[in-house]
Amino acid sequence: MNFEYSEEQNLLKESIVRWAQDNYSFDQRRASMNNDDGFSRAHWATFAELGWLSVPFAEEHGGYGGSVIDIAAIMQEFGKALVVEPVFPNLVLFGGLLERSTASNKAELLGQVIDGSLMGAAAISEVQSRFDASNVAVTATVDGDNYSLSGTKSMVLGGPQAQKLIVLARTSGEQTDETGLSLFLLDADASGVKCNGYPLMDGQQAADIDFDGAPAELVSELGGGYAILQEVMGLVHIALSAEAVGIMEKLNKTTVEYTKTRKQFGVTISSFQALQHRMVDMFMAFEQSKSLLVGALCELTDDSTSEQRAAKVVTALRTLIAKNGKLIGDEAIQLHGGMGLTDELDVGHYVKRLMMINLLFGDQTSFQKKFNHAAYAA
Amino acid sequence: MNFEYSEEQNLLKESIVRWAQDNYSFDQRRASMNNDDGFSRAHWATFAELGWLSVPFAEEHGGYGGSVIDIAAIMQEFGKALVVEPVFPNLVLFGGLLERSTASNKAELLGQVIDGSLMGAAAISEVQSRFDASNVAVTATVDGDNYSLSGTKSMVLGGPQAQKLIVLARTSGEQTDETGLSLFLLDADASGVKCNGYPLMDGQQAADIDFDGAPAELVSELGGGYAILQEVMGLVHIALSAEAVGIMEKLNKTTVEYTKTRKQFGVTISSFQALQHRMVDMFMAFEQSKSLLVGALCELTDDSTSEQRAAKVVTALRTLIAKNGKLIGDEAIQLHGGMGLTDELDVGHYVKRLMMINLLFGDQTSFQKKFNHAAYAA
Amino acid sequence: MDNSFSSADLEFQKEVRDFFEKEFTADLRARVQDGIDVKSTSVEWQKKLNERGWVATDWPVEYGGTGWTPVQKFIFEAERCAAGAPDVVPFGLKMVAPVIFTFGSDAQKEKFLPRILNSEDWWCQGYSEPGAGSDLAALQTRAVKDGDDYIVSGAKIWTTYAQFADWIFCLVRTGSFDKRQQGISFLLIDMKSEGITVNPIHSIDNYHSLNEVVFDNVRVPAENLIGSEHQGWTYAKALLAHERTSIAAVGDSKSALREIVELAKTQTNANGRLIDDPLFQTRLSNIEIELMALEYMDLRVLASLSSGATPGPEASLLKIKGTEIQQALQELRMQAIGAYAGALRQDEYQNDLHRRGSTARRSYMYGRAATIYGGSNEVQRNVIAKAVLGL
Amino acid sequence: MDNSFSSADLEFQKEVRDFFEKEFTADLRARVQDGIDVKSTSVEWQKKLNERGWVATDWPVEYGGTGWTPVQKFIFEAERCAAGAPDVVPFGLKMVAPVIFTFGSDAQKEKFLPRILNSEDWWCQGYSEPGAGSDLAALQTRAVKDGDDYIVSGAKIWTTYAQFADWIFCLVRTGSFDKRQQGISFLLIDMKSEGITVNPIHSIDNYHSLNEVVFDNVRVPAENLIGSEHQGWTYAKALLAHERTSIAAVGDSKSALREIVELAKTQTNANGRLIDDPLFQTRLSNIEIELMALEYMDLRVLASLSSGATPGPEASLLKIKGTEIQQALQELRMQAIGAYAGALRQDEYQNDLHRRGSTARRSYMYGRAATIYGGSNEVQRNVIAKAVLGL
Repeated sequence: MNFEYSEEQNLLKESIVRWAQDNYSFDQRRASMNNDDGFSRAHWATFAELGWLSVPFAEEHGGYGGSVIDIAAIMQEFGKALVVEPVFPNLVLFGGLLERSTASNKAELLGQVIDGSLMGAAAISEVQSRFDASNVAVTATVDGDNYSLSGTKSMVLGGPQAQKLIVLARTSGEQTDETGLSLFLLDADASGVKCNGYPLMDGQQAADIDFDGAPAELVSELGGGYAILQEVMGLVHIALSAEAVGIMEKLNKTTVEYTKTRKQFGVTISSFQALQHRMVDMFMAFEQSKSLLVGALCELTDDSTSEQRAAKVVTALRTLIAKNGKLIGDEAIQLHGGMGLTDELDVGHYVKRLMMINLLFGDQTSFQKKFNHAAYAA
Repeated sequence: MNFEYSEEQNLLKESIVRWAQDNYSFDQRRASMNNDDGFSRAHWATFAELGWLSVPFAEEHGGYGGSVIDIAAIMQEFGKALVVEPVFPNLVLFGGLLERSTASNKAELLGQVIDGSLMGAAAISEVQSRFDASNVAVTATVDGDNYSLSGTKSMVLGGPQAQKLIVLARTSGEQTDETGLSLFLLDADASGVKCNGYPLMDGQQAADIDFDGAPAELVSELGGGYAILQEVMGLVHIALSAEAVGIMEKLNKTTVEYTKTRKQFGVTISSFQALQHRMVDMFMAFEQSKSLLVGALCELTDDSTSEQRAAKVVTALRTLIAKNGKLIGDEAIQLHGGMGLTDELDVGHYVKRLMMINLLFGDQTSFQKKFNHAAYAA
Repeated sequence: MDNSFSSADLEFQKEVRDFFEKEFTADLRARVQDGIDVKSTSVEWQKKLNERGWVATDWPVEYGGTGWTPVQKFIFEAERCAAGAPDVVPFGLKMVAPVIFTFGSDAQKEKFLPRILNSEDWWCQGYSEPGAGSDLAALQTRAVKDGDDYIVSGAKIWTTYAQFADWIFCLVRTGSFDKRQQGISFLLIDMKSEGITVNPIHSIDNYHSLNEVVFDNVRVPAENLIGSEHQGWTYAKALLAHERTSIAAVGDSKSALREIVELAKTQTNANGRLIDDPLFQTRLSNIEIELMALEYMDLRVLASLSSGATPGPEASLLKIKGTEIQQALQELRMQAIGAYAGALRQDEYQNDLHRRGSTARRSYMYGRAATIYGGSNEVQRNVIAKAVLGL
Repeated sequence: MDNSFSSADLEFQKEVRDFFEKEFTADLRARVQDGIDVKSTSVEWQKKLNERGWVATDWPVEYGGTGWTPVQKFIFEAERCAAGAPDVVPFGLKMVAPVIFTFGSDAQKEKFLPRILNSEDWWCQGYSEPGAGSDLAALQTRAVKDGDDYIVSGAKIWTTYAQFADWIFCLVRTGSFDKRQQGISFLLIDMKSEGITVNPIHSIDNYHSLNEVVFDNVRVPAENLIGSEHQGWTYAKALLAHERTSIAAVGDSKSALREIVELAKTQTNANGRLIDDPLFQTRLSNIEIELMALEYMDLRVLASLSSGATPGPEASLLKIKGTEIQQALQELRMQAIGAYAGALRQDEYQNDLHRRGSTARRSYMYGRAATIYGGSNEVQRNVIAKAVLGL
């Protein structure tokens, strides 16, 4: 029994911490966001150089061969540093699907993801789908040797910068039929593709993408797209949760420090017992979240864990992260008072990333509903 | 617009307050409970004398002709005084059903309820019915001019002292069919009736009652029992809520006073800000509950209130009472520390009555479910 | 006990309802919802209200106010919310005007009130300072007498819409006394005065409504002092109590709730409509039930004001519960919308959810202020602990 | 990172499981559940454990303990809870014994430990006093030296099972110093001593387990003093930290949760089984998810103890969350049972729900103590604020 990151994982984490210390102060981050793309291509190249972009990928594909624990380790630090560069969309979503795809030039493309020369995005959600990824109206129809995509995908994370897209599209069945979905790969600038980008509240980028008979390569078995997506969703939930845990730790630290310096009524506000107890509750919410993350990492890497148990653990984790993220975010702002409302302080930005995480691929209610099903439906 | 009790209602309330001051200190109450019946027959006679037992009944039946507001007014005070005499089972449940019944000697019986010479009980629930009053397995079969009851009723409030019983029994239909239920009246010592009494945690009395071919008079239209019960349930929910509001007020007062005298760490514990804020939350929970009670009283006595709105208001009230009762009860004990755990102090007894109320004819979850249905199912 | 209106009130209700239906046009509504051109839109709407004689709901008739009873005010407010119309910008009409007509000189009344009534002057509030938030009495901005003028130096913060303002009303320190609440004066300052700098504060809702206002030896005529020197705290406190009675915002929360219900009826997937999801329903009813209670809490206070009582610490209770409910609704609205609640507008909205999401996020983020300003909810709890529970 | 047991641990787990299956008989289980004959039932069960050598899980081998690793203790505890077996009565085995074998004299070890091991002496704890609850250092019971004896006067309160006790371990004041924590001594007192009165305190669960123990000039041989005079606070603190590590009660809460799920499968009405009600499910999962997190919090502390760390303030966290979860489960159990949870037993239980309800209510009511005793949750929050957050 051991609930700490390994020495190797700690080295990986520390490399991010050190880089962020030197290159990613809150002001430096803001400067990085002022680039046209909303992030720094130079940083991205550094991420590749330092090997971070290789973490999730198998050694046979030139990757680091990291497990879900390694992914959690780096995401926790990216969360603490509030990195806006599109790590999650590229490594977990696009990269995760690509590696599990049947793309003809998969090895080459993965190599480019790892060396930082290729950015991609996964187009999954649609405007009507809410948190139900099987609700897909975008269609793929056979067009000679190839397929042709039509319809609109929404909230494509990292969409504006993507050179390649992987698209979940319907090849058969009703609009919510899980077995009629397949994955397709195409260039973002292919004919019939129109990308409408917008920033998100956390400073990251997304896009709605219109497909109008765009030519694309089938990169999963026909009807096998949803199964691959579900596999990747396991990583998605862990990665987002780990990032959230990193953010919670940072917000708690910042809040405690602020109350020790802010004076009202002649004393530091950290001396008010009512506020102390609330900060204790924030601390407990963080410790809870971290503990369940660690538990989930152990159980998901244990072959003997049943599918039902894995579903329970993952949905429990995201339910708890959503609940505790909300508590910590709200309290962090409240205890900072007016200062917490300013764009100038980092607090609000951390809170907005936490909130964004709680809107991605499910919210508290939807995860708890799934937990209830996994836990009590038998 | 006016949200105060009327002068007449205040006189009624004050008569209870004065009586309780003189006759119902916590020690006097304990003494009263040491009677064989678990309460004082002498007090009951006083209640009749002071006219309290006539409040809900129509003037044509010799009653005070009180509205639901009058019932709330007295129940709030009975709650504050933590009266164990079976006011609610007799006036609201048994009396409420009796007055709406077709019993042949209804006028005579109501007169006896009002003059205190008759105690009765309503047998509604069964062991399997949980909070679903339509779930009735006790059957009534025609037996000559009369009916004959068979089966077991459970949690009959005031059962051990009852001389007369009104029983909800099945005359047709499946076990949860609402239209196959009728009301029956019989003597508690009729042949084929066996009463197994037990005390409740709040010091009041209940019984499980076995019927083995017991002869009974049909006192509703055939199949009309459930409709009458639903009408009475409107009073039931208001009466219990009003009682709970009275208890909350008392618990809050007691708790604030206790913290002002209890010293720890060299100061009264009322000086700890964390405890102050929790007592503020208790106070707000009480004010909320009281306000919604007042609102419900206004709306239920307003002819223009739709049935759906009335359902919303009543279920909202009991949901809120359950939630706030739990909060106030738990905090009252917690802030009393070890003393709150003793049988010797009144605090625990108030809490237990609050808890009992939240187990009668529905709990927080069941009421909120009904609210959801009334509010969002359209 | 009854919650019914008199027939005169019912008639008034109809009159108000008709007014909103006619005057609060679709065009105005769209501009309000988009939150652009705040100043010109508000002024246009307030002028309409003033034409009808309904812009100053809290003023006595003699100064051009409505002279309404508490019940009439309640009806007007409820109808306003039901119509989705915005409240008037409070700084002039609801905040400084009551101070001027209660404590000001005749000259001040004549000079300021008509221009406020007709939305000719835009006012802002100079109370909080960098070192004086919840602890307002710690304020440091100094006003030193110099002949017939005061020389004001210091800084005010969180000043909403200072960028639009013609005037600011300030609490300034004019003397040192044992009690910090003494020696504070209430001063009206022309924003065009030399030495005033307005520094924008961008807030987490990605908007600019807050500012820092810096005073560098600003010369203010002593005739702009309200009442007596050193007595400003008393005037401000009267105003604060006033500010809190409308803060329950029951009408606005009811509208917000209705909007969420309507939205949840259109959000549909394989499992059916969101509004039919028992877990979502329960999150909604957790709030709706509290809101029903809050409405009657509010009405009870209103009824007691109608029968002549003065606003007391119950205002704190309405503020705490009112803002908690607002924030809970803001959160649930985002959840009902889903991921689009995190999407900012770029060139245009991608679709209706995107548009709704943008509004929802903005009100969530800016809504965090509600539990902080006007006396934080922590301070309100202290007030109740002391004033009501005697702790 | 991994949460798997070694093969040796897995073997141990099987051994423990077999033991409980065989030795914790249906007859014992019934007596434990009914909560009658507490003393004789506990003693009988503890003697069985002692025969197997497993009664003193926290003791070193040299005194007859198991000498188990933290992981072994965890496994034993988990199996005990899964089997529904009771914990040992803690006062002798888990509370005073560690103080005796850590700080006691050889004579004390010889005299007391074997009798504790074999459940021959029943111990109780004399810490709290009427004026010293959360503020334990305010204790007033005095012990004055008189030759080779101490003369003890004062009163202890909330003394669980004092009515059964042969011995009580007490904190008593032996001197006055600047710091109140100084001048406190740790004394073992024979309950048969002259001058001791045990006054029962009936509690809100309608049971009698608590007592007041009054000392009226009780003569106690000085050889019953643990360690040095005036140093009792140090010994007690070591013990308190110990008490808190097992207070998360994960295993017991898991059993309680399982029981609620099973119960909710049998509670059926027109709308189906209670377990299928989404609102009930959600109340359940609110707790279960926190319990899953607590289990890993507990395991993380356990793992750090295994690698040599000493218990720190994280024990406070386990206590707060552990007791909050226990209480939430106690409440939900009552709700799942319904009105019968309010019914007391008279001559007999009317049916199985009545029986379950009685147990549920008792544990709910007595369970309120969990957030009060052993340092109230408020005090635990103060500890975390100070020791962890540095506030």
